[in-house]
Amino acid sequence: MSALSAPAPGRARRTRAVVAGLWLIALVIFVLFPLVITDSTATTIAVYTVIFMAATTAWNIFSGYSGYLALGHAVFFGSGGYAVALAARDWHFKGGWDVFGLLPFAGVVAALIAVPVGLVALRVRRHTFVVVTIAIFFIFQLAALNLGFTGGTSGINFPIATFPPATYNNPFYYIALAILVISVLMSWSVRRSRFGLQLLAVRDDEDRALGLGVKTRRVKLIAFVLSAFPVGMLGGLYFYFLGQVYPQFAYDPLFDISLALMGFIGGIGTLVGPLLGALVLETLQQYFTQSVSGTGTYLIVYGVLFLAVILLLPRGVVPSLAMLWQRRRVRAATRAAESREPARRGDMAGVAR
Amino acid sequence: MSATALLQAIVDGVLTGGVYALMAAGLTLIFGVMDIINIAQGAMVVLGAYLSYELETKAGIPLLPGLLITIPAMFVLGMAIEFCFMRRVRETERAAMSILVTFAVAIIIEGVLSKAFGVDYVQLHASYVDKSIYLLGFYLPWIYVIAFVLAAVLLVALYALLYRTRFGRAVRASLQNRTAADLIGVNVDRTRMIAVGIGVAITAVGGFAFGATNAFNPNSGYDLISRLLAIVILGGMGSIGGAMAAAVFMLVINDVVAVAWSPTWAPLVFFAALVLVLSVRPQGLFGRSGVRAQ
Amino acid sequence: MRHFRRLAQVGAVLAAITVLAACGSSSNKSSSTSSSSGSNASSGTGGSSPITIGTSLSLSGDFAADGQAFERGYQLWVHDQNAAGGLLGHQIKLDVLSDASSPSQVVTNYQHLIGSNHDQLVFGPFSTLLTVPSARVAARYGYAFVEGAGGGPSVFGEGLHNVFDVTVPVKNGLVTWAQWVASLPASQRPKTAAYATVNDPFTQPQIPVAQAILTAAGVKTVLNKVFPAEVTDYTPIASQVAAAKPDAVVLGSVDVPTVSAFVHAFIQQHFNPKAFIATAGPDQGDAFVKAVGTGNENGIFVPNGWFGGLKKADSQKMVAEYIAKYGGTPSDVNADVAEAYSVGQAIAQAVAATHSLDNSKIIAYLHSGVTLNSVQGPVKFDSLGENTAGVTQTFQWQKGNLVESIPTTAAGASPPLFPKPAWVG
Amino acid sequence: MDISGVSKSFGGVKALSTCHLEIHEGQINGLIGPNGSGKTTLFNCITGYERVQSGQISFRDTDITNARPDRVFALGIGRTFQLTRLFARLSVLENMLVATQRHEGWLRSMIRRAGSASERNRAMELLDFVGIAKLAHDPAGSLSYGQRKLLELASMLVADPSVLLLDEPAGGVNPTLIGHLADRIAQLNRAGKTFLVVEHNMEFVMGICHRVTVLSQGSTLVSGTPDEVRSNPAVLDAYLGGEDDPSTPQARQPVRRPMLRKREVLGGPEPLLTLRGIYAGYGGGDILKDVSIDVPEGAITCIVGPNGAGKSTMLATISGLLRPRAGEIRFDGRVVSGKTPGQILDLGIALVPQAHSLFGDMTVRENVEMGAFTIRDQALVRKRLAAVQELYPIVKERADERAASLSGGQQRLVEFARCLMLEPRLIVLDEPSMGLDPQTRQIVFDMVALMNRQGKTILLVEQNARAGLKLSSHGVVLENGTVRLTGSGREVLEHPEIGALYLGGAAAGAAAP
Repeated sequence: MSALSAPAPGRARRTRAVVAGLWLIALVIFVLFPLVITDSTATTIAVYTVIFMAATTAWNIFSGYSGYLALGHAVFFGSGGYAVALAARDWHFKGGWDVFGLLPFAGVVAALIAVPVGLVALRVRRHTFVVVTIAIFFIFQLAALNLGFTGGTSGINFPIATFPPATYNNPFYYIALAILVISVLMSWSVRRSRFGLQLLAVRDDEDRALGLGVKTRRVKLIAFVLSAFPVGMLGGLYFYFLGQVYPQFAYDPLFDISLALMGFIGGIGTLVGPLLGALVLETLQQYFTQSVSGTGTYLIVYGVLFLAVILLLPRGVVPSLAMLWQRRRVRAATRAAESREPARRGDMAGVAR
Repeated sequence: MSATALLQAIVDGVLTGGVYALMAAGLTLIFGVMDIINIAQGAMVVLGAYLSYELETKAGIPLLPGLLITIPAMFVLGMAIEFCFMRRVRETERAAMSILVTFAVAIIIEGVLSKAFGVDYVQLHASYVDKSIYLLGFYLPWIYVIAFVLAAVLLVALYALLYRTRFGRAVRASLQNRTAADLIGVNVDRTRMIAVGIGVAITAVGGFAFGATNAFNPNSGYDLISRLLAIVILGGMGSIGGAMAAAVFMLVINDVVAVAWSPTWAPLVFFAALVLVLSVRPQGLFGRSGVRAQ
Repeated sequence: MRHFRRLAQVGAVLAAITVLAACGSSSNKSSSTSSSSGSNASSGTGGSSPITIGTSLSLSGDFAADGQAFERGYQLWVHDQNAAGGLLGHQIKLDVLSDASSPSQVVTNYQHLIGSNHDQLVFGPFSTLLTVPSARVAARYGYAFVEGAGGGPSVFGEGLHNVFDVTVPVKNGLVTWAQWVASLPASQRPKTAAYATVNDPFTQPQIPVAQAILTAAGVKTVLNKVFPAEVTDYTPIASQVAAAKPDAVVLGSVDVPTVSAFVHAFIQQHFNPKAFIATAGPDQGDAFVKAVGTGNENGIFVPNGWFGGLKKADSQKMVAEYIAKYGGTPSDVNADVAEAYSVGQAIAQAVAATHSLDNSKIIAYLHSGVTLNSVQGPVKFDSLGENTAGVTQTFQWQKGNLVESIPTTAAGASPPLFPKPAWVG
Repeated sequence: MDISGVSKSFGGVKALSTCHLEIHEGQINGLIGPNGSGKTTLFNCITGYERVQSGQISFRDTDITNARPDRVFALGIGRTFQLTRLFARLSVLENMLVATQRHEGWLRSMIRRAGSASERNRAMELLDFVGIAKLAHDPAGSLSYGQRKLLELASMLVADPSVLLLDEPAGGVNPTLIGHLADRIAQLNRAGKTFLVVEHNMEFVMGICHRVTVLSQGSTLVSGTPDEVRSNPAVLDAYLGGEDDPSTPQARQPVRRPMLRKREVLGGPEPLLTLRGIYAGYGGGDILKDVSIDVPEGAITCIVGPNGAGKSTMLATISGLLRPRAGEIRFDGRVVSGKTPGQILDLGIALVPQAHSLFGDMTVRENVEMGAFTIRDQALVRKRLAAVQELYPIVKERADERAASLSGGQQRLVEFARCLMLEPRLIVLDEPSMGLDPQTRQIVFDMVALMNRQGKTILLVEQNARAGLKLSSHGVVLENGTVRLTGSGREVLEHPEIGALYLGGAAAGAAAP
């Protein structure tokens, strides 16, 4: 929740201080993690987790705040990966820190791709929008398979990074963490900015927002491009970490679904929700897959948990908690309201509407 | 590339298009009555195919008679899924929610299938699989004709059901104006449940047709659903006629491109066509322009 | 309504719990597979502390079938090796992790095996796509990375010093067959050939190599199509091939249905090529015969490093054990099993030769140009780690049996059926 | 602002026909008219939510015909919605800040925090101005109906538009709040704001407006000062419904007789339907409060009352679409409250709702046959269909046309035909004449009378009070969700308070002496 809805100035300041403190503590924990826990499995999983936390946060900047469910962000993830891979190959990077220098480039590529994609997809709403994003996603996957320069099915290999094995993951981890911090800051500043407010207005009632002078098309497109940028960088990082990028994995439908799932479990439209969702889900999934051998078993578990979450707390963990707290205040508010206007009447809509 | 090849591609496109039209009809029907996009439709087709496969290989029941068992089975499954999940999807963010819920159903189905059958590709076989008829300078496989005829028959039956029967009226009524439907004594909830059941039941036939012409494994569903979604959206959500037209249109494009240019580019053109059409006509080819009105 | 919803939710939760429990048990199962070999170890002779060999296999996901076959191959080898006294007198324990065919997971897994579990040795995963990222992890730690199913060019393009593929490099799959065709007297030699391959890192590299040889021999290319792996309705492509009426058909396939789809399409189109070779599928024994319909398999070629009926002592021993353990007939034994088994054999010989588990020594030894023995035949690594000694035989279905036919010089090779007999329809 | 010759029609129904309207700068302009006279449609056309088919709208001699809503707003024209629309998940203060216009690049707008200190202060001032500052940090969704109206008004003021279009600002707002609202508007007007107010509450309109325009059948009827308008007979007719000899209550000498308790008045036949102490409403609280009425068998009972009195809610409760929170409904001696619409239908109560309730994509015949949905005996259905076609030739003539292609009046008749298919004992009609031109309206009323003569008991709600009451043997007046008067149709019609109810206190005063 933004500082906007802080109850009273005094309490507001205190709450803000506490919140800031918590963020700081979290950050410190994340910074120290690989130094304290050096086990390579843990750090590897940590890399993935941080990457997904950042990606979900970025996805949330568009889908969470605008209410448009985008299932095509793998387009930006994969394109970022290819951008870095191609650049590193053609400009003969030797592998190591230098490749990280290409990440902003990957982000820009993703953002540039987002512009035309957004222009097309954002013409439609709701179901149609979702399906259009999926269609565009497939277009990119198939293009990557067929175009010559993408290396076809076996894709492109990255130059081999020359980091010492013991601490090999750390550079990737800290770069990912940096991108995470950037995305969170973006998400946070968007949430509290006028722009973000307009975005939320679009989510709640796009037509009325238009009637209040919000340039809805522009706002949506900008948010779309914004959320593409970090995802592109993360793609570059992720596939560099793996050492190769190939179509089916670069443009992976599961990536799209994962972002949505992590977002929804944590609670879309909030700042913390996506972070929480990704943190829990990605970690579980990694450990889980290692141990569960039975084909399909993990699909079933995934699906059932998924269903359970959607049916039990449809708004996600964070908002569900927030709502409980809010209800109390709302009840108070309405009681107050009633006392203020005794003969209050309900909505006159009637069956006519 | 010769004219015959082109002609054959077109005929193939029309025939396979018929099969896709059937599967898409189920999807669009469910959307029409529930305002839910059933991502699981693809997985259900594959499930239907596996049921036929199981009956054929284990129980030795030939494909076509097998349908008499698979169709009711899928019907029940559909109603169950509607009752357990679809009707609980809450109104706000229904689009997003419905997609997530049905996707969950889809991966559960996929998981169950891969536990039961493994992930090897299989294909349905029957005596008539190798037979073909010679016309217009090329051989036309019987299986295509059979699948197409079957699909056509079912589509006609579906049409008749919706436009000629009491139940069909109930469906269309509750689809167009829920309050009014309530007021004339239509049990909207039950109607919806049955409608979804039907939408899923026809995937049994879709599964037969798909499985006889394609090799499939538990995760064939995704490629399928993406094509079906494209078709349904292109045809205009909730419009069965639109879905049929779009299916044939898309599959013909697909096969012609495959022959004239390259099979690897065909699917890309398939989706590009969708995006192109939508950027000009957001409500799809035959959709009422209700898409923007929320 | 209300309490119905409650009910459904409770149901969902219960389901979740039960399934979790189920997966819990299955996870135990997976660990038990490895511990079972462990128990073999303890039952075996000598061996104070067992040697742990780690590997990540695709026990679920796209490669699940091959992944499981590979696990069997590894387990068979572990069993035999332990029976024969293990490595340097230590019993072997296999440490298997599942990677769900996902590159990100395979990286985690090898980090886990090497970094966390400190397994002394590692075996490769299945498929080129997973070998590339995992080989890098191994390289980082200086581990020898012997694998049996990562023969794609992208693996050897890496310039990694530690990767060894005991199987013949993918791209050479069709060479022996192509050379045989080229060697035919001009009168019989096919005039035209059509190439169709699925869009896959295993098949695609093979086509150009074969095409080059045939073109050099004056065989005209009438059709050369790549089709996407997603497309599962092959009829349009197959009819195109048929329409081109080539003498020879080269099909880049990865599985039985692809081949059977083409066979059926050819029958439908009343087209019968003089020679028909498919990169994979016909090697799947009865499954293949069933799919194409008994009789139709007759005359179809398939290149392969190995097959169940191979007349080779250790190979036949392995097949016998396989059948004893998992049932079936020799032709049911997937080549993956032999590939996995060979990996074990190569390592065993290296360890024996170097008298140590020191990976650097093992790597040096494997690069030393020695020729090792494996169920698939001789293994000799070049600087890139490709197996140069191995030659792919080409097998052909003759009267219901898959027999060695090319190179015709090979021991026990039965002359190829040419031209291909007609379909039985 | 000048609106000239604007026309707009949906399907068969003509919402606006060459409508003219000037909004005078610096004044409070009232826009009144019966339901379905196109007031809201006009708003939508002005603010760019609906495209006009012909005519022109200009604002300070810039043409804004069919401009996008955001442009219209940017020009300084703000509007509120009849059913308030807010950003429910944003806090009240955030709702205010959405409208703050600042011409700045998107980058700046992204970095700068929503609402600078000054904007916040301004927002808080405005919230204070409308009296909901205390709720600034509550989610807008939790506000009461009246508070929403106020917030909607305030959120517009943030952008400081020069013209404000208010759609029923007082609709469903309690009297104290209405007074508050009126003061605010007057105050703003003194500060130079121009207003266009659509409102049914005459007291309110007549109280604050400088000029009042009456809309009827989608075109301007009269325009002038409140007094001119009030004293204009045509206006009262527009409300109470046209008559062959137009005359106003003021003209007629009101029949002064003490209001009798209804049971004595409505001796006659046994009541077919009885409501006892009904409380009902939608979420927000009770709309109906302790409503008790009798509907005598074989009679026509008409319920009248101003907008928001709870008429439609009452019908919804009777037909089972809405469960009463308390009280009991008996039909023919059997308790029906709490039954489903289907069950109630089977008992013989058929409701023809206010909103167009035909299935647009079905043919007329199908629609009518749907009426007999619960009958499985096809022979019987055919028999009934024939009978209905007898009564409604249109059902035969246009049998195979899509229902949506019919005009509003025709659709009404088809709806009647449909509800007759079950041969119900009680037919409940919600505003049957709504949005119909006088001739069609007459036809519709004749039909109602005819159905009644054929033995159907009829309960109707009617905006067009005069026509409705004239038609009916019994009248019920509903106000603020309670029964205000009951009596025979004529008694109610001629009761002086009727005028008051519709045209506000002033009119009542005029009628009083």
